[in-house]
Amino acid sequence: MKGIKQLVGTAHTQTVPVVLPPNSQKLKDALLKEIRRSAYVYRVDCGGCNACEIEIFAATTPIFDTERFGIKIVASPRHADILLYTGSVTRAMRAPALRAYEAAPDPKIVISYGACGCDGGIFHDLYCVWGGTDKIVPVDVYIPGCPPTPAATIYGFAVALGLLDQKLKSKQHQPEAQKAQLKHTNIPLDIKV
Amino acid sequence: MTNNTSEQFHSQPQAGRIGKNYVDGVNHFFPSAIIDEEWQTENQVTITVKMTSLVEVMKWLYYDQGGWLTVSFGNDERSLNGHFAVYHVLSMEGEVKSFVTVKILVDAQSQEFISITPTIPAAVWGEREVRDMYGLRPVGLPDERRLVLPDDWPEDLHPLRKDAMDYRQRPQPTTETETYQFDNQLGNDSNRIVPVGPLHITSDEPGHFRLFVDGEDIVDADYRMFYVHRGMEKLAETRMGYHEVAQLTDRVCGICGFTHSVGYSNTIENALSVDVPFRAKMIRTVLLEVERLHSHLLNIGLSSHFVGFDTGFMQFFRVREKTMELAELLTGARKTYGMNLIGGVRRDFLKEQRVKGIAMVREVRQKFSELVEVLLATPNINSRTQGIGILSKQVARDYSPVGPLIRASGFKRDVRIVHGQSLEAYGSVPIELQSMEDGDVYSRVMVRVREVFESLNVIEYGLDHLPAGAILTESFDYKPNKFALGFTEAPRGENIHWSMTGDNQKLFRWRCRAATYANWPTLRYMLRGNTVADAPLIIGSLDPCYSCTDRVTIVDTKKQRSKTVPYKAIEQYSIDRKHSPFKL
Amino acid sequence: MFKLIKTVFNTGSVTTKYPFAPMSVSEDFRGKPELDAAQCLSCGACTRACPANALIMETDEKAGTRRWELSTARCIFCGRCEEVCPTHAIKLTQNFELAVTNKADLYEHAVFSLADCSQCQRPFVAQKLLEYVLDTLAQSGVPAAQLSERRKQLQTCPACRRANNMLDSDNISHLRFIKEQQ
Amino acid sequence: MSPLEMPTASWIVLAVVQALLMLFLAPLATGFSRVIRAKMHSRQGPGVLQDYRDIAKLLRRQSVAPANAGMIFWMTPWVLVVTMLLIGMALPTVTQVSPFPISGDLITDIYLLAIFRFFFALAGIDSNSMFAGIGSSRELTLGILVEPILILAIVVVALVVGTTDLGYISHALANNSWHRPLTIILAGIVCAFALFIEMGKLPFDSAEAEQELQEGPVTEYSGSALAMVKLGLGLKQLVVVQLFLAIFIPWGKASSLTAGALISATIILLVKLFIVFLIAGLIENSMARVRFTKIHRTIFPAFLVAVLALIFLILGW
Amino acid sequence: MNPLVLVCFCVISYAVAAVLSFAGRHHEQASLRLAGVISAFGGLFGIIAGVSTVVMGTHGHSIAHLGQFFSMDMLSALMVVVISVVTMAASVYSINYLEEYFGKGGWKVNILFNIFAAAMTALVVSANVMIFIVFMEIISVASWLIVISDGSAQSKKAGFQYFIIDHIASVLILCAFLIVVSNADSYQFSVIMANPVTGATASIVFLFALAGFGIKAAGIGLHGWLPKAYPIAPSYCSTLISCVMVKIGIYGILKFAILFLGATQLWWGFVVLVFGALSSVLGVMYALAEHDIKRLLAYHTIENIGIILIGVGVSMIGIASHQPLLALLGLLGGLYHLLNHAVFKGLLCLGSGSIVFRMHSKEMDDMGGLAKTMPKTAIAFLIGTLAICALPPLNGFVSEWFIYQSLFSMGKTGTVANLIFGPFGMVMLAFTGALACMCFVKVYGICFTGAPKTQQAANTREVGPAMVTATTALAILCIVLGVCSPWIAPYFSAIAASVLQLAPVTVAHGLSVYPAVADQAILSTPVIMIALALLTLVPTALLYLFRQRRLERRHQGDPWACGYQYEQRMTVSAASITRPMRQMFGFIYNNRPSQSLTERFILPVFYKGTDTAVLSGSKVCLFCIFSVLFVLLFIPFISGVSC
Repeated sequence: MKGIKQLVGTAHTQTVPVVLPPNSQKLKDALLKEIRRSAYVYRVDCGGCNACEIEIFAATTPIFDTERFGIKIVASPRHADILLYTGSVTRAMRAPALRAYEAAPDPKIVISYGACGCDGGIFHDLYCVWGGTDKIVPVDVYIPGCPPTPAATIYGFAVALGLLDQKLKSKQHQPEAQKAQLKHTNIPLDIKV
Repeated sequence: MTNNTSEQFHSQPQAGRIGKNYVDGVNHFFPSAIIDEEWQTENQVTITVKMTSLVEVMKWLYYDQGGWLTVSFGNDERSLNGHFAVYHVLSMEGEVKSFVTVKILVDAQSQEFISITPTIPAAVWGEREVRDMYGLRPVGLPDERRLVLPDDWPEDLHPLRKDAMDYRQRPQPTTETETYQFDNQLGNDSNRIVPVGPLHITSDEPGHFRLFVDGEDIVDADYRMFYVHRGMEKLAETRMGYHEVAQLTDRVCGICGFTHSVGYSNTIENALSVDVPFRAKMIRTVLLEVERLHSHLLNIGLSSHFVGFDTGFMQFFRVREKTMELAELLTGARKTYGMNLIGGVRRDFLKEQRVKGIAMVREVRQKFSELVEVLLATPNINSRTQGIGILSKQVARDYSPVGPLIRASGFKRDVRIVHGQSLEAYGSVPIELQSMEDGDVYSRVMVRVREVFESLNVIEYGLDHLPAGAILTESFDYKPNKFALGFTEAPRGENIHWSMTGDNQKLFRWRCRAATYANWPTLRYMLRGNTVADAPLIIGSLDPCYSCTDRVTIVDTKKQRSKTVPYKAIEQYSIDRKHSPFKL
Repeated sequence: MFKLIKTVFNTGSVTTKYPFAPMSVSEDFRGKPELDAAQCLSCGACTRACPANALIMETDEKAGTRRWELSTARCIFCGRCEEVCPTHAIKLTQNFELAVTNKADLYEHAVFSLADCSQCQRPFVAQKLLEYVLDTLAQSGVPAAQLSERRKQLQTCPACRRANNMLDSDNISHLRFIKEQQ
Repeated sequence: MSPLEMPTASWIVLAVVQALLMLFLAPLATGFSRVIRAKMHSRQGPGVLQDYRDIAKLLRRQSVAPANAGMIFWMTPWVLVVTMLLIGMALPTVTQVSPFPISGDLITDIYLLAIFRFFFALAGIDSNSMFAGIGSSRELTLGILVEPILILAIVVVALVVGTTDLGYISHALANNSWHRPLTIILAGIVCAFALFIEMGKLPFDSAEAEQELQEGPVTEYSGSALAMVKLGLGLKQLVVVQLFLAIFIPWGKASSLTAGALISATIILLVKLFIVFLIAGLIENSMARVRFTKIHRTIFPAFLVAVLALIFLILGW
Repeated sequence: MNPLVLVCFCVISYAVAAVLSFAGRHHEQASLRLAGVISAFGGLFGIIAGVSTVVMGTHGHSIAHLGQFFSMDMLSALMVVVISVVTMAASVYSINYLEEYFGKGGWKVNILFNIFAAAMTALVVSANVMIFIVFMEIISVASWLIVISDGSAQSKKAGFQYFIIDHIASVLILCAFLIVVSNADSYQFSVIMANPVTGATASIVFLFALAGFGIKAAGIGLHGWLPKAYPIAPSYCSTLISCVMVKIGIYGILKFAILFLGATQLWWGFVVLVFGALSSVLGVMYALAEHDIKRLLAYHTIENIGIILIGVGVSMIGIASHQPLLALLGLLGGLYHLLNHAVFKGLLCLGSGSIVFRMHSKEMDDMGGLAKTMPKTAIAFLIGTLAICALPPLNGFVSEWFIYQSLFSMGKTGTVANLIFGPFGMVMLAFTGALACMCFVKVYGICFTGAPKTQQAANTREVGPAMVTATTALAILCIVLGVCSPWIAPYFSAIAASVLQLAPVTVAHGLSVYPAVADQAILSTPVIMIALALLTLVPTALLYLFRQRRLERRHQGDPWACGYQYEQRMTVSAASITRPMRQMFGFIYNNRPSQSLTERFILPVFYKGTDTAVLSGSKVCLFCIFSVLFVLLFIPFISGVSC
């Protein structure tokens, strides 16, 4: 079966994402320069709770208006430059999601949207879910949030198109640097419950 | 059996036992049918009935006593009483308003139970789901197709059985492509197929509609849902504690999340008879109405988008942003409020939030009324919405749909008013039921418009008269194997939850039926006879929430009315052959 | 039609200036959870309360470390961790601009060294947690002498303590009461 | 009027320049209607040059199509742009007389529009997708409903003037022969209505109805082919509007090939286009789409009005 | 060299081909192919004869004549060209096509084909009423035998119905001739033309002729036989039937209305115009509802006959109202369309014949994707569809443009009747054009493009070389007739002038053609062709400018079906394309007579509801033939004219 790796015989399996051809990264960077002011987005809903879809609709409404950056939601993956994957890929939606991926012209940018898209969200380890977009297709940009606010969506697109650089960096905390401070030390003991 | 079974059966009301007359009625008309009777709350009773008399009892309660079948589900109680169990929950809306749950025990070896679908078609989805999830075979169920589980799920694995599998196990997919066979009851195979597929731009969620068309006219429609089935019920039983499930239920559906979480909290609170402080109830009521606000605005906007009136879509969404800001002000997040815990809410409305909230509500009311006038004055809106996708009264009575869909067809069904007393603070809030008669897309949109004004009044009243007192009570302890119903009125109709507490600080069984679950089967009848261009509009007017209904199927009515339909089908077929309008 | 044009005309353009001007969110908006490493005791209450397993605690016996990890990807921003944290180490900020290009940036780690049991020399609790408990005891008025004895008891792992109880060893606390009664 | 004969070299150069100018103006026209749509939604909306950026980007994208898409599918973008360029060459937009009269005849233009519709619909069927098929059948049905009205309206005006060459008609209407004002006004209204449908503006854009049919025949196009089809559709809108302007609002056009006259005529033309696209944008955004099966109910009265114009012509008003 | 001699060569070679195919019936491979080649040469002779008379054509009525039975004037020269072009193409086509009929009586069909062609050629050049009627009778018998050649009960019934209708037409024509002959007191056409019938009898004669030849030409209402007979006959013979035999009907109407009766009454012109307009619109409407490709093409013949009749009608109005310019323009448009229709309808018939040759089924919904398996036939068929939809720069457009201009100049004359009927004609023509556009998008879309709908369609392959050369030759002819219109149109104005006995009017100048009045309109198909070719550089340049970093085309996989698995039934079918149209114009389709006149009255008499005739069809037909011959002998006595 294409794209499925068997872990424990046929009892337990795991999906293998689509492999990109080697020079695709160079093509994607070139594409980014071209679609900076005119990006066509196609929304692929892989089985989320549709809060993310409504927030994407909200992002195109007058208050947040993504069209002013040239971002337009199109009706068919044939016209799409950016594929916006939402939802933690349910088993039934894996085949349509892969069909959408093939239907879009190369090179294409894949954005995974919302907690479910990034890493499966609250349903990440369920039996009927493959758990996140990057389990089936190679992802370029992650927009976390459950659901991400329209402002976060616009920020996500700006990062995807390279207009803004990302603020969040992975952090390695140093917990042992200081002792943990006790709380409310100035309250006399006897009235403390 | 005596023939006058249809008029209301009266017996002496007992204090604290609303609905006792139904139990007595069953005893009277069907002696020795009831094995065991158990009361969960003042108006919720569960009667365990013999398998043989199930169909008559249900028929009596459903058709004769004005009951509406809300949900049917299974439960693996082999560890409790050595049997599987199938529950049918009826919301009795005759003179006495209460909930009656009819339970039957299914033998663990034979794993078969009598299906009530031939008499009450609305039960078919519940029973098909019981077959999928528990492997119990409903005898007499017309539709053998798989419902909940995806096409590539192995045949013999039934996830919700306690001993079946670990909730994280992902079996090997059995097929590459979809194998769901669609049946085209009215047309023949000369009809072309229009795939309004899982990824259609107008449907904001995945669901595959197969319209059998001739040219532009829809001959018949069939649909395959369950693209969004994630298996939440198994998750609630395994990994999550009581409070985490409250967060999970917030994410059942992206639009009516809070209604589900209130519904779930009510089930545990009813089961353990926790008395939630009145302030928490009022906060929950206010937030329920805020959610209805933004959901109705969303649907009215989408309806004008489907009709091609994009300006209307954008203007309504502009006003809707104000309601999202209101939600963010009150709860800290635009959509997933995450306020509910068992026993109350975890965040309070401060004075400054309440003042700003009331100002926002007034602004939304003014802008919304302005836009509604514009929408109704738009040319050819009426021609696009009136007389389209009509839901007849007979079909409505058979499949017991809920929410604006049934209120637009003239039935007075709204949990906030019918069962208002036992639902949050609706008893003490000024609200009345909106309904219209002719059941087409236009009247559904109008019902939603009027309900928006109702919600605005309730929110303003709620924020003004917020009672003092605590917002959370934790003075109760969890007793195992207690179960109860929780019900709320979501924007699309009544959400029914049922849960049974387990013995390891986790739920034993949690069942959630969302509003659109009941509305889906009627879609087939609303689509027939319309054109392809109207399909998205009709599907949109049903205001579908696919993920609510990640367990949705089609209702196969052919078998239900076996004696009439074939005649109709033959008559239709004969029309086709001789001088069919399609033939030319 | 003219009514529409009139309403559109006097609403004008309502689009926000967001990416070019900061976006104002309500003050208790639930954004990204931020860990104040100093206060964190690696007690694991937040990992237990998180519905989406975004917070994970792994103890590595051999290396004697306990690793705390926050995955902003999986986080559903519900704020349960903030409510259950005993030392308010983790709080939800108002930061919603979280888009990243590679997935590693979504993860935060903190590594705590474990204290060894005084008897069996095997690590059983985080060092910081032990000191915090002792500070609390000290702050709640336990006399210094008893404190040193309690420290010894606290520094033995539960397994050794259970073993001690069974063998009627000297540090069983109930002996203390008997002494007082005489 | 002097007999028509082969145009001289300078006129042909003007014709070609005029056609190329129209091709480069097409994205501006569609961009402008997108801005009007945005303003009607009371949002900031994209810049006017957004369509240029879109088409430039699409031209560099790979074109993907189903396996069974054949020669017609590949050839249609070319045919769409070329036929509209040819009409563009012949339209008397900036000059009194048509710069390229040999393809400027009224009937030739209507049948060039018919080529556009023939290949656009055929490409929809060739792509084998159901939505494209339904879009094609709608495009053809609209063609059948609109063409008789269009030809009757323009023939009435031609009969008033006495020739079917667009250049001479606009020259005559610009200078003198308004001796049948009522006929011409009525024909103008009907022609505006017919061309509004031909432009595919919202109430009647059933063929590319995004909500219902996923962009109709354009569904399966992508990348550079999609750019060409979008250019073709934009150019068609521009050409159809100028066909209307040339006949019914012909004033302010250069009578000779001098640079000054041409520049002033071009400015006047741009102002006229601005007004027409503004009005079309307002109408388009304040109406819902007409139900396709009921479309002939709205179009049939227009035909009756055209017949009325003919009667006025016969009565000589 | 007298053109009539060439025509004799042509007729003789047909006869030789017929005899050869009869003689060589035992070893059919060689004989039938040789017969095909010989009849092709016959066609060539015919073309040379016709073209030379037209080019050399001096003034005056009959240029050359052979004895007193045959004479050749410009109109008959054109008809000879039309017949010979289609016969030549059909006979080249038959070289490969007859392979299917080897051993199944192919030689019988070929004999009938050659007799049919010879009879038509002879009829057109005949100058004597008796000869005319004899050849007309031979034509109807030969075509009847062709229709029933495959021997099935259904073809026998259709053939029988065709024969009955044809003979009703012959009787009507006989009456018309009877009156005219008795008035002119001679059988010679020249004498008849000298003293035309006047007054009320002229109208009666005109009506008889119009009805008789209308049936032969399959105008609307009288078209019952064409959609039944045409699909059954073998393709290359049915091409002759639908493209050329109907032209004999037109020839008859022209001869009577203009030559014999001088088109004196004004209302005749309007009758022909309205009859033409109705048959063009209704013809294409009924074609839209068809799923069978052959029946569809049959209905399209009716549509094009209608367009020709519109031209003829305009010219008759011109003659009657003494406007020579209008008359010339109308006739020029009509005759030009007559030739064009023969060419592109011949191409479409032979093209559909190739499809049926490979697919063995006429149902359009079984076809699909044939452009990939039969590329050369597909390209030729596409050029045919573009021509029939009258899209510029091809020949269909030029002749329709002339008819538009004639209608326009009719409107310009200013009289109230003209002002009503001129625009009415143009609206009906535009309506027909748009409907034809939809119909042929349906035909080409369903048959050639998209994916094969059945396994049968998947494993079709290109047809034989002869069939391909025939269709491609006709396609090239379509292009040539369209693009070189400035050099061909003057000849047609010369033909029109000679028919109407008026001074020819110049319609072409340099590279462009114009409708006699210089400032009315101008059209130059060669320049349009060149412009279209050159303008393709603009998009190519645009693509070249933006070519860097563009990956090349990726054409594979299924069409996008909203994410669901694509199935074969997710495409558009023939019925579903035209369904919105048929709904909107329901009132035309609902009250359409399901059975033509003959089916309702005559057939029950012989068939009594069963398929096998009560008295066998052939006996009845023999009876009819003898009755007609008997009447022939009687005419001299009835009309009292010496032979």
